[in-house]
Amino acid sequence: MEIVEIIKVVVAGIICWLNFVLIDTYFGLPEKPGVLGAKTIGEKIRDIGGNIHGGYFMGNIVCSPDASAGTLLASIMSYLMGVEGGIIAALLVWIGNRLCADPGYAGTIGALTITAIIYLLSPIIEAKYFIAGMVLAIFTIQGFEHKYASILLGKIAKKMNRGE
Amino acid sequence: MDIVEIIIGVIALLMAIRIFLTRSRARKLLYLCCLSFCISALIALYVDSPMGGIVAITYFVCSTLSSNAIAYTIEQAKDIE
Amino acid sequence: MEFIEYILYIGYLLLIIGIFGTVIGPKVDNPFIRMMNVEVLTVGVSLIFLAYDEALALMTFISVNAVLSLILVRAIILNTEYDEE
Amino acid sequence: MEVLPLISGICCILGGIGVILHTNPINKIIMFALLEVGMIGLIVSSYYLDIAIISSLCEPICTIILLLGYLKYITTIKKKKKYGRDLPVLSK
Amino acid sequence: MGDIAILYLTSLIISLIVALILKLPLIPKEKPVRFSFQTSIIFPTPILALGIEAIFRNLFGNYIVLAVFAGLFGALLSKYSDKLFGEP
Repeated sequence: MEIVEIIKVVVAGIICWLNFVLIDTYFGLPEKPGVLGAKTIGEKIRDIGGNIHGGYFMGNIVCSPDASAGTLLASIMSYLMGVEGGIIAALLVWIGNRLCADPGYAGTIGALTITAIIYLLSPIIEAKYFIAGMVLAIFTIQGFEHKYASILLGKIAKKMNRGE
Repeated sequence: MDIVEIIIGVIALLMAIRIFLTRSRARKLLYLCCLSFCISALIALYVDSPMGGIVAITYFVCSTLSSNAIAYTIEQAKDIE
Repeated sequence: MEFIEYILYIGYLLLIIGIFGTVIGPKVDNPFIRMMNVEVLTVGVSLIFLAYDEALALMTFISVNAVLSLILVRAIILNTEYDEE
Repeated sequence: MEVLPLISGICCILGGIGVILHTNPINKIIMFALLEVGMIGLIVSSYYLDIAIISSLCEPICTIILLLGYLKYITTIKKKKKYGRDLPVLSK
Repeated sequence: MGDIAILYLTSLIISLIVALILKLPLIPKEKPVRFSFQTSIIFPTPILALGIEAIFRNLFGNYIVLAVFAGLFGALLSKYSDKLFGEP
């Protein structure tokens, strides 16, 4: 019985990882540091042997709520309130983005797409598993091993024509 | 106890120990961001009400604002020294 | 262990750590570092307020704490500038 | 015991020890953020939701005040050293 | 179900009409669109109107007057967001 739940968490994690990495890369996070703090983290990642564009990606996630935050908060609100919660989460993520001096395209579009995906997949995978899946997805980028994660993000950014 | 809460709890415990042991200043911020994701998810799973969702969103946005200020100050302090 | 006793013991532990850290901590002759050690004590006191169900006192204490740190930082900087002359 | 009070208690104790043991002020401020995370978790786990909102709004204000104070303090220290070096030139 | 959809459609159409009266541009003028801070009709205005309508409907109830006000507030917030959050 518990094997089925673990498989659901892993599948939800893969869906969330694809969602926020593709949207963040399309809206140009690896291209340049948006605020001054992201430049420091990118150069620090380069010093330990990683790729600098992957470092800019990680720094921009830390310094402003982007599509990763949109994915987590929209899945939380859609677990608590249904489809309307996703729209409220998109509004509040936009306000948070403007407070951190960011245009806010990535956060709101990420929140809306994950709401649509949860509504379409709701008979198979419930919204509770998407929360654990999102935490698992952010763990593989920010918490596990910084050097190889930045090299992987740099390859994805080069393939999608963002950066270099 | 639920299997979902146990997975998030193990990740949060690992992050709290790695913040304490890492020596670099910039890499502590990356672990702190991951810990903030975990706590925000645990709050929403614990309270189970729309008010809990509002608390989770407010906590996450304010935590991001705080770490933005810390990263800005690391850059400024490097110039002065 | 009950849930209330758990919060109360964590508060007492933070108070003990904070008192010894403020008096005989490492590099405590720098006034900025000594002021930052006091912040541990305020969290311990607010956890004890939480354990005794004093909701209004907890809210007031957290709000006043931000203003208090502003006054202490201003005092340290003025003291350093007066030492120049 | 539930998961949230356990994690919050561990964060409180680790943050409290870390604030005392580190000596660089920016490291101390990062550890102070960890301590605040534990306090907010313990407040939420006893269902005081309004105080949790007030507390999480007051946390970045306190952090920004400490950071601005640190920048002003380190600038004052540097200026005093330069002034001390210039003083014999003026007396000559 | 159909009742709720009418409320959301009302707030969406009202917000678009008010944004046209306030002379917001259709798409931002600066050329890389993903880096520009200028608000326009397409991007933030419908999302703000729908979000405010969702908050009003959960707090107060299903009234058609509140939907009109939600559209009005959404367009005004989109127009004056530079003065509210500060110019970057």
